Amino acid sequence: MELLTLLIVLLLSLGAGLLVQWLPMRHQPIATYPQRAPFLGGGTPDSHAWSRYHVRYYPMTLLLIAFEMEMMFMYPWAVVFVEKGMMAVMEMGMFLAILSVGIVYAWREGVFKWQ
Amino acid sequence: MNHGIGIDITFLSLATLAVVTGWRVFRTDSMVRASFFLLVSFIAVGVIMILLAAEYLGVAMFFMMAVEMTVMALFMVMFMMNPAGLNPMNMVHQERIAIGAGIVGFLVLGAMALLAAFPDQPVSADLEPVRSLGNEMLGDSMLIFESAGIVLLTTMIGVVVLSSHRGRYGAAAVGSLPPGLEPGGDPAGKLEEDEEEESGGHQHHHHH
Amino acid sequence: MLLSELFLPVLMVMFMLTVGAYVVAVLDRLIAGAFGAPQAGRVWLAPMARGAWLMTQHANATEAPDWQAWRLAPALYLALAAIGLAVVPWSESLVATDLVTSVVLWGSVEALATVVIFLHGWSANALLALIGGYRYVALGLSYILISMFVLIGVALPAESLQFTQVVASQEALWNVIRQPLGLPLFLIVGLGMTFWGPLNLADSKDLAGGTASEISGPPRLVWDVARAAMLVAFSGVAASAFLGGWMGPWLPGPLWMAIKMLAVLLVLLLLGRVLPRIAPERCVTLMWVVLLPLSFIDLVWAGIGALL
Amino acid sequence: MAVNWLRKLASHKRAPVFPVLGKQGDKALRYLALSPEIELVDSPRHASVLLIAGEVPADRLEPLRRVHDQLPDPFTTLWFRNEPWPHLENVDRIDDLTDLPAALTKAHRELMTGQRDSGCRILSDRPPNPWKGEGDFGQGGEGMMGGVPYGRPMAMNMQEDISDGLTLDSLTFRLGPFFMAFPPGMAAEVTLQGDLVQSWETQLEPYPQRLDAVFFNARKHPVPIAEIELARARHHLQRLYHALHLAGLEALSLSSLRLAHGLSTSSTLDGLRRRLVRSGFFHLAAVGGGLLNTEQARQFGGPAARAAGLADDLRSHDAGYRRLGFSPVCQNGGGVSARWKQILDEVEQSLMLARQAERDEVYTNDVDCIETPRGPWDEQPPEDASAILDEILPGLEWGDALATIASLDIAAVADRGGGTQSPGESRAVQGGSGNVVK
Amino acid sequence: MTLTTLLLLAAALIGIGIYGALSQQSFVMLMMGLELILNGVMLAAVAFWAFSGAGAPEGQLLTIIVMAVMAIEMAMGFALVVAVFRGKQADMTESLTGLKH
Repeated sequence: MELLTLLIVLLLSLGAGLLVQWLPMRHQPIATYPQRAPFLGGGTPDSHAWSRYHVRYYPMTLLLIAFEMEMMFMYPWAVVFVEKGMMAVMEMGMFLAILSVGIVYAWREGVFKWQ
Repeated sequence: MNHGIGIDITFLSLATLAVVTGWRVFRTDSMVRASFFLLVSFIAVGVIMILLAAEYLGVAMFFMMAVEMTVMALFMVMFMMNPAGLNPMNMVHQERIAIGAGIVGFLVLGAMALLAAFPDQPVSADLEPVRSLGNEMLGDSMLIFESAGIVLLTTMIGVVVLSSHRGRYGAAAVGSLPPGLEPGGDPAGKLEEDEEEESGGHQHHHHH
Repeated sequence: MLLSELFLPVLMVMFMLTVGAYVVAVLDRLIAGAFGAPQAGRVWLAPMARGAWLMTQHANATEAPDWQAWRLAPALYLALAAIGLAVVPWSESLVATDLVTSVVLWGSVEALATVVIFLHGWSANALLALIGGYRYVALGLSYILISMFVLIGVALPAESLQFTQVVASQEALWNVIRQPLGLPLFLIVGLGMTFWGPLNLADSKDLAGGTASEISGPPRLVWDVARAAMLVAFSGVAASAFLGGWMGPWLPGPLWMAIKMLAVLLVLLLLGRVLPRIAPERCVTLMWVVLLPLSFIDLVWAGIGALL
Repeated sequence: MAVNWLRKLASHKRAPVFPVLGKQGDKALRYLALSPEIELVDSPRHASVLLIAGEVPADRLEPLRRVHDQLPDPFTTLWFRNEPWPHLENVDRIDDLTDLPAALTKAHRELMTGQRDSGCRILSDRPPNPWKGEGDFGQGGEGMMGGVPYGRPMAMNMQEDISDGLTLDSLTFRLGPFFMAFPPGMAAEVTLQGDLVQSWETQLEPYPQRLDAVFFNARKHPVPIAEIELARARHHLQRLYHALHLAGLEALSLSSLRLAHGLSTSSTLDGLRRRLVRSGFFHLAAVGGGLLNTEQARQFGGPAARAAGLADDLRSHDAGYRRLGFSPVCQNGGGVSARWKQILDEVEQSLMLARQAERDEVYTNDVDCIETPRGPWDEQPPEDASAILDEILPGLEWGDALATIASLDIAAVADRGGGTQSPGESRAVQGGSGNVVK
Repeated sequence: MTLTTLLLLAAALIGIGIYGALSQQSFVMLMMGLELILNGVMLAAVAFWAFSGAGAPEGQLLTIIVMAVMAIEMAMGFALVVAVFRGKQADMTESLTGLKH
């Protein structure tokens, strides 16, 4: 039942967002080419902006995917934590320690700096 | 599982959504669209999982795949030739074999799905998926949980070693030249500099 | 049954979306005025006038945008804000969707917000928007972990991932006191999620408006309303996770919830006015090397607290 | 009926103005920043009124046409101390600064209520390169990366990356004279790989700035030190306004601008400085890059050199200053944060000197070499230093590069006499005591 | 929404994934194919957990482990692509002929 409410909320807000954008634009002519040129303070670009963009933080993103898995394991742990008591603390402590070793190593290798 | 008609309709629509977006992933020109089509396909599968009373897995699928598809989009744009599909592109080889293998795979698994008889033990309605998963993880299969942690650590270290150019001792490749052909001779590195240029999969034509 | 089960929650969420966005706009003008920005005209009319002007303005187009994605991104961001609002519990019974794993759903709303903001910057095919989109992804991927550690810390005493249970677990003591590090870290996540103030790497001034530098008219109106709505959704989640949700003496539940959300909104808008924009490299290092260990400490603190 | 109700409501909005700065246009910009009924926006797409402030020289008319056409409909233009283009009808020219905000609001209101119809596009509606119906698929592209799909070539110029061995596409573009993060009038050809600056080549130097009249009088005859020091402090505070506005500290930038307008010997800086340090500007904002080595610092001169540790200041040779016990203050960083610390120290020092000089009526002594806020002026005024940018900016991230430019006072000093006060702007703007506003 | 329809959907996803993995030339698209295959596998695992596994906890754990495999495969894949691209400016599978005799 909740899923149905979520779905309707999603569709309604998405529809409202698209309608608000589409309704006024129905009878507006498309902009002229000089108006559509990208704004660079009056300057002109050499090429399309779409290019093989050199993302400078790419090692950080790879590190994040590996670390993200930790989240997957921690949510169920949080639910049964009080039942399991001290054993859960020990287990998750070990899990966190292992993964924070990875983060310290990555920090020392300068992963979080712009490559 | 309450097998109302509403559930079946949502399931069918989500199934078609998943398959169509999965197919569009390989048919679209723009790389960013491809990765976000795959994200939509994952979200559709996630919602199906929620319908199957595995709430936690479904919602976990959302955030896990959102992060992964963002990273996938970044890397696809970094390495693919024509990232935004302005020129229609089909970087495809051995098309026939691939289609054949795909169909064969589907037929075999489909046949197995139709013909094989699987035990019919539906999950009990009052099961709390998250709690049972938590108990399982901290209880019987704690070993799997900890070894997964170790594997994740090795992945993190492997990723950092492979991808980052500068270690803590500065740029790895700075000043390192392969040894000369004869002792003390000029390094061989210089010779293969231009030869290496054309071996890269596609011709660079520096036009201005 | 169908009416009250389905129609009322949806109506409540939509109402909260619009009223919340308006309240954020008015509050922001008031705080700007208090901080010395020159003010003219009536503050309560300014958001309406701005909306009317944006509706009459023509929508801009760039040379070769990814049309569908460019128009879809603001609407998707609005939809994410709506889902975030649907998860916020207003009282034991009055909650739009009470999923068993609503905390995880809020986590996925944060992750999908990064996807949508990158898509908005990418699909305009203009340089300043592209740089804004990519700079934001560096921040967007860094604050997700902090937010999840903090939310798990909140879920520990509640023994469940449901916001209603989380609020119920704060019967004796609110989490803002029981887990002191939680709320400050979560406010930073809030700033990051709506790229507000110091963490405004997506639409900043040195990129002439970043991802919003190429949009005008109705798309820009939807983008600003969605951003304000996401701020409201975030303050709702922060109020229910840390400030005891609908609990409070004398006043009815939803009124308490509204007061706490206003308090969180005020803090966020003040932070937005006081702090400078952080350089992206410094921001990534700060989040991974300083804030993540702090969220570890907060988690261990919450764990021990839950066991006592 | 509904349409004009919406437009009537829209006309109540604060006029969204995109300022395009010509010569001496930044005075108008600073004046509008403090006027309540105007909203200065940072992109022409967010504006309905294009303000051309100050005279735009001929080599910048083409970019001006481009920006003029980039405003979405309905839009209009307003010319401040500048001759409007002949073919634009019902466009008014304003000369007096004080009624500029009213004119802008009137323009926006008329635009919204339909009394004034929207401006027309000047440039012809042609794509940068014709592409319709050409190429392999009719969208102008050939093969994978060739051709001009949809009018522009694909980015395919892979230059060697300077910091990371991965060579990917770099984007080359010209950042125009009307980019609001630049000093007025500066244009540069920039090549970016990712958001790291690969190469920077300044094409149009910023307009030469006309300093306060007191500096030109000081070249002719001894001038009261109080007045010259106040003018120096005002110049620094106005630059601080621009940098803080760029860094996102809106409240602090406006308070530094108000301090600059109502500057008198009794005003103090420590309130503003405490708030700036407490906001974490020197740790969090983009204050890392932009290091000047000693040779570049000597070539730059003025506060930037003193921030890099060269303690040379022409005021220390002046008898008047020596009587006040003046000694140059300097940092040793050379980076962006060191320069801003230096600027704040110099403003405090100038205010202290002004107080002392006003009390004991001290005048400057020698006339031929004076220290302007831009740099030393002995035989000829400090000239433009945008060549240094081409050396220090490559390798910086986009935010750091713009913060470096905002921290350096690049424009040359115009040596024509600044004495001729253009009419109508001599008195102070807001209640400040009666000293002269440039 | 019976077990067979779910398995048919999973089979379709795996089929498309196989097609994608085999047909695409560039590394990154090849990994997209692998991701889609793992997507189908996860769906099948949850379907079995829900219909014929009586909600056994191991079923959910298997799905999370498959997700972990997907994450690790993707991270290592992109790290390899970065290392290869840094060396040889190549992102086509054909151009890597280093191991061929």
